[in-house]
Amino acid sequence: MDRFDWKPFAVLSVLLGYLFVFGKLYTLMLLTRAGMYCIVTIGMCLLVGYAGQVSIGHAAFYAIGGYTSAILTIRYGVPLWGGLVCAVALSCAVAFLIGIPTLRLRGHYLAMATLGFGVIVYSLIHSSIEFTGGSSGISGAPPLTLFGTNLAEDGGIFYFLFVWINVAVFMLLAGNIIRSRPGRALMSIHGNEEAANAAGVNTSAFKLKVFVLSAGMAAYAGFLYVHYDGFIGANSAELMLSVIFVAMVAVGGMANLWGTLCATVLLSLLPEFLRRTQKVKAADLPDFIHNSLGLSDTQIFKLIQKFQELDVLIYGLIIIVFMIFMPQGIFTGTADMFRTLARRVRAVRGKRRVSDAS
Amino acid sequence: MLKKRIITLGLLLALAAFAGSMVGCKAAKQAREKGTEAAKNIKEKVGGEAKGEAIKIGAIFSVTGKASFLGEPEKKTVEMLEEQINAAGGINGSPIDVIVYDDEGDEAKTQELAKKLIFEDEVVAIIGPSRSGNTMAIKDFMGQNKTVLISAAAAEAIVEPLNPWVFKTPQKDSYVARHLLQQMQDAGITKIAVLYGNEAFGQEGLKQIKAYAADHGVQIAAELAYEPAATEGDLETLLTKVKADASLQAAINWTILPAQSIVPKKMKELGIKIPLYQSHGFGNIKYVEAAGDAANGIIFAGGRLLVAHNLPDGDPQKKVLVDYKEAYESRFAEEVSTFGGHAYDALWIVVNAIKEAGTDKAAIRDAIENSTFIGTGGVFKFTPTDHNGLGMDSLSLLTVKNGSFALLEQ
Amino acid sequence: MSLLSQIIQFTFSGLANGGTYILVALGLNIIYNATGIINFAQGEFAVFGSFIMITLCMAWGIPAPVAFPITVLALAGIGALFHRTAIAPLKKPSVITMVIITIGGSIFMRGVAMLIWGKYPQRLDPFIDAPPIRFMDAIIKWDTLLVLVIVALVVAALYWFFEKTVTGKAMRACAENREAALLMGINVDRIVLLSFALSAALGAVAGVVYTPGASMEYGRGPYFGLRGFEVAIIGGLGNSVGAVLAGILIGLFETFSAGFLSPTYKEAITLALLLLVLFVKPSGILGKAEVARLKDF
Amino acid sequence: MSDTLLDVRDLGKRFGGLQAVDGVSFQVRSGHVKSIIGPNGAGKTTIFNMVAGAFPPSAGSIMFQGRDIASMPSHEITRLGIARTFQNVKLFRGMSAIQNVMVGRHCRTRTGFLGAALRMPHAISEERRIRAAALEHLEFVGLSDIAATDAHSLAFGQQKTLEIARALATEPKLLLLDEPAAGLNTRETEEIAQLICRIRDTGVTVLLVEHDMSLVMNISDEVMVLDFGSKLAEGLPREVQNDPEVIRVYLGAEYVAE
Repeated sequence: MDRFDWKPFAVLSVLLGYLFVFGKLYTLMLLTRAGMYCIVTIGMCLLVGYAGQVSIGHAAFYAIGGYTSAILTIRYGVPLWGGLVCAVALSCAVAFLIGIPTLRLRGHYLAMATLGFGVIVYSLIHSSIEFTGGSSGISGAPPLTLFGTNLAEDGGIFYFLFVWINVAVFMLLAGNIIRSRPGRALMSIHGNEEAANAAGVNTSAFKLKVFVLSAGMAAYAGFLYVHYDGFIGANSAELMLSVIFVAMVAVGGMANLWGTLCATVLLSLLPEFLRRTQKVKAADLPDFIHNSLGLSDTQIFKLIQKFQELDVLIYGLIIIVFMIFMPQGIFTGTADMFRTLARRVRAVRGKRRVSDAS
Repeated sequence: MLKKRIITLGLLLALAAFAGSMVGCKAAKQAREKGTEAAKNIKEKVGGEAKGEAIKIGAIFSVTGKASFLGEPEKKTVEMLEEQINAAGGINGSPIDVIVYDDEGDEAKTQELAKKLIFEDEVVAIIGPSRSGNTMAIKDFMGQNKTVLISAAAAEAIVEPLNPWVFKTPQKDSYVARHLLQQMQDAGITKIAVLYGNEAFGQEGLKQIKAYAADHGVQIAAELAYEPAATEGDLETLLTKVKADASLQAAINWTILPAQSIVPKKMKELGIKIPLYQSHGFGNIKYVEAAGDAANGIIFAGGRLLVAHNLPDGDPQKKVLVDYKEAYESRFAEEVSTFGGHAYDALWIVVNAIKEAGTDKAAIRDAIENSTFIGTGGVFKFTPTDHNGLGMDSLSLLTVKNGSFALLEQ
Repeated sequence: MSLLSQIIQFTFSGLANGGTYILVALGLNIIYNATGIINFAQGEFAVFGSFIMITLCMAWGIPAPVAFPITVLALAGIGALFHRTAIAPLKKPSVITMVIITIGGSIFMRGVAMLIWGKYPQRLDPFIDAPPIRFMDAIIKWDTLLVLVIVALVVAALYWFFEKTVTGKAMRACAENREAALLMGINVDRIVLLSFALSAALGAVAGVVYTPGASMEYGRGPYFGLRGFEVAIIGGLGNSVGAVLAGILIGLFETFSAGFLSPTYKEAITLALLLLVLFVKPSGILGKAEVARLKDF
Repeated sequence: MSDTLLDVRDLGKRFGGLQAVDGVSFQVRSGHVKSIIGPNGAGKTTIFNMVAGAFPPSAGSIMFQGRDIASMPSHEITRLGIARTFQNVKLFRGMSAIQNVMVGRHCRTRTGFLGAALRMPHAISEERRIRAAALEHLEFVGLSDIAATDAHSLAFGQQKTLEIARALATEPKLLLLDEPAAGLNTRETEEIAQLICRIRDTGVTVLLVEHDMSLVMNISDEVMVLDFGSKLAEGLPREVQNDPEVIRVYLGAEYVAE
């Protein structure tokens, strides 16, 4: 059970290899973004899923990472690796300072405090126009180069590869962590903090450590983001993004790294699926719709528009449905579903056999 | 021991997959290139010339989300124009295909969509985005990938500093600021308060007012920002501060937010009698409706589209404006706004350039840089150093009379 | 305008805002007491209440005194529906599950509001269309006074409900000790349903008192929710008296900080106040430390 | 005096208006099994919590091997060698039996995030040692066959035993057992009694809170009786059993009168 499981990694590499060769460019770009989110959610999975400490403010660390590196590299000509080090270091330092008082809180209090922290960071970024560019954001961040190649070139297929190799490495490291002493300590905090303390786990130290770790990972993802797009805006610190990060971990089944990975990819692609309907134009609709409904172009335009706006609603709905029907997460949930299905099929077959025999 | 071997195997596999995909990538890239070449060959063989092949033009607007009031009329306008142009035979016989995407006002989304348009849809040029922030997010990117962008957003920063590939159609913020300040100077106003929405548009506006205020002998006594999510109560608080300073002679409110309707209402409520100036963001009749009586007498600078029918017959823009206004209003049963006009201009500028120079991206850019065009925003005269192409005269001072827009009589 | 009249002006707009926050916070408290859940969709109840009121008054021309109770009842129904569809199906939810699910509910309701009422802000005419009271240089709208009266009445009615009626007492018993209430023969499930309905109805009142003479847009929910949380937590989660005091405090603090400091950092300043309270006294200004310890999971 | 492991002096604890523990002093000698008995609410668990560091005492001192541990955090106390179980079992949700016990090894091991993430050689060998030790402890309490089972799906008696195994995994010098027999049937209680004796035989001192009198009287070397937060009696089991005050508290005043 505690053994290293290489199978998902094999599946992942085959999948990535396939996509890299045959995937459409736009798909790769979406997956690149999803990969950056994965790096955030892997850290969040350790914090929220394993250690059981909710944070509804992690977009703040993502933004801090991105902004730090952007400001340093653009305005002060700091080399990229310097931007990276400062981004992660600043984010970790902020997490450390804010974590000391915050992590003493539990349950809803912790959720509210992290939420408050996130909104404060957003509002500071948004209002400090001189420093962060306000809502115009900062543009012109140099693209990430590795061994002399600009990874963001050609729409960034190499960036895709780079980000996902990062994801794989983080999955490996996070998997190693949860299968050993510190991982068990985190799980014990989630299981029962008092008992964990009594069993000799310094729970406050471990909560702080994993909080700082996840903040650092979020900052790293923010760094990857800003040197991919060359731009960062205040949206990257928005409350909604923090919420989505937590939702990704929850839909993934909380203490489940691979589940989190799947949920992150699915939830970040979801708006894209919902947007498929948007290319429909009023004029493209067959005539009989115009005739039979007796609607004018404007009315039909409005109707289409309404359906296009459904995506917000559907997003909310999907989160609710997942939490109600698959609280154990997308991975275990689907597996359970197939198992029940198989059992039913077997039962039906068994009955048939019995009735055949009689 | 077994564990170790499995790990090693896994790592090797991953390495192999990585190496394989690197090789595969090159192969795929070559295949892609070959594919497009092959397609070109086929096209040439079949059609002789690429006649009948649709010319793809990209568009990114904030159709949903916070800035949907910008993106919605823009999208409608572009779709209407596409039909009109194709019905009239397209460009030199080729139909145009305008691919409109919605960025929801989110900069990251704009980035993705711009990439999608350039690399996957292979458009020859892009119009939009609706918002300044979103435009700034792809400004550098467009230059790197050498594709023309004609923004429908106002901020001066889009064309200053100049990016050879980025243009914009809305009048410069500084023109609006100078028009308003000139009017104040004429009216003998010397001390004002500036209210602005704390977002890209408002922040840019404040910058321009500050830059030109001294030239017109106007002193800014107070800079009052409010958040995009500001409530009525917040604005009441701000205006109480305006009211508290009796020496103020006027107030400017610079935003594209609903606050444009709330501020006049609250001023009326609080009994603040000084004149209110607003930005070109006020060019949507819905804001006038929302403000009710309080909107009357507001002075703002805007394009002539809003007063198309009232223009003198000799005005060069009159025909364009009236035609667009009537086509839009009869088709969509709602009043036209200047924002749709910006998209109108952007699309026509691209189409005209393609007509002249063909579908080569660099040729399109050069064609635009040497073009003139009579649009809804004014008479555009682009040059290699002026990527907005509009002068001060592209704007008029407007006001609200009995709930509708009118030219301000001097 | 003298400093004094500015202070008066700020005080009244602060109190009017505070009144709305109090109602949202009380709604949060009721659900929290009955279930231990913080309902992140509480702000959306206010938005729905406001929009329904606007539709009834502005589009259908129903007079406000009639439309008001209809709105409140409609929202009670929506609250009950929310509980039945999103909350009740869960067997043993963890805090995180509940947080996510109510956030999902809030996103969903926002989508519905946008679909029904569109993206543009909608307006509601003032309830009392009379010239405002002038006091020194300050302008006090009649609606502001009406709002304060309504908030006071609602708070009083709630007090009566929880202290004097059997159902109210049963709800309180539930809040104190679920198992014991169950043993006493109280139908806990019905009480929880009722608390959702009541809380949504309070949300409706909050939305309605916020809107007259102002406007409402579909994205306002999180704002109400956030202010509601601040007030509820600063007052001590589950503590109604605390919520009333904290509501007044936050309302005034917000307006005065916007008026005399900078409105730009208003959000950051009020939230910093929340964090300060959480770090120093998580049980809130009136909460007891032990209560907080018992209630968190 | 040299073999006094735990020396508690004038211990007091106040919760708001309630004086839960009031000036209690006692010693626990190395290698002994000492029991604390008393009616519900007498303050037994409160004393436990203070010794284990769950919360600090309001007054008094707790000396463990000559060190004052009165306001130390509980994980440090555990490292010094005091382990505990809980009245209502507190196992870690979502972890198997052996993982629960492995958490007990936490304070005796060192691997951090970095070492674990990179699978450093020392981390791997330490992990192996943790597992081996945990298995040994499971074997000791007789649960080795359910090592991989999810802790929360175990039978109640097994859960209680598992909690003892987890406590033992911290290598305590002093083991605090909070009502280990509560909720168990006679056979299970007998097994627990044997287990406690075996634990004592390995040299671990045991401090026990228990309601089951036969268990207490059979295995204790010394018994202390609490009532309303103060010490009522202390001594050998037989002495305490015959103490009229204790009989009054336990059986009611009329028995004494007889």
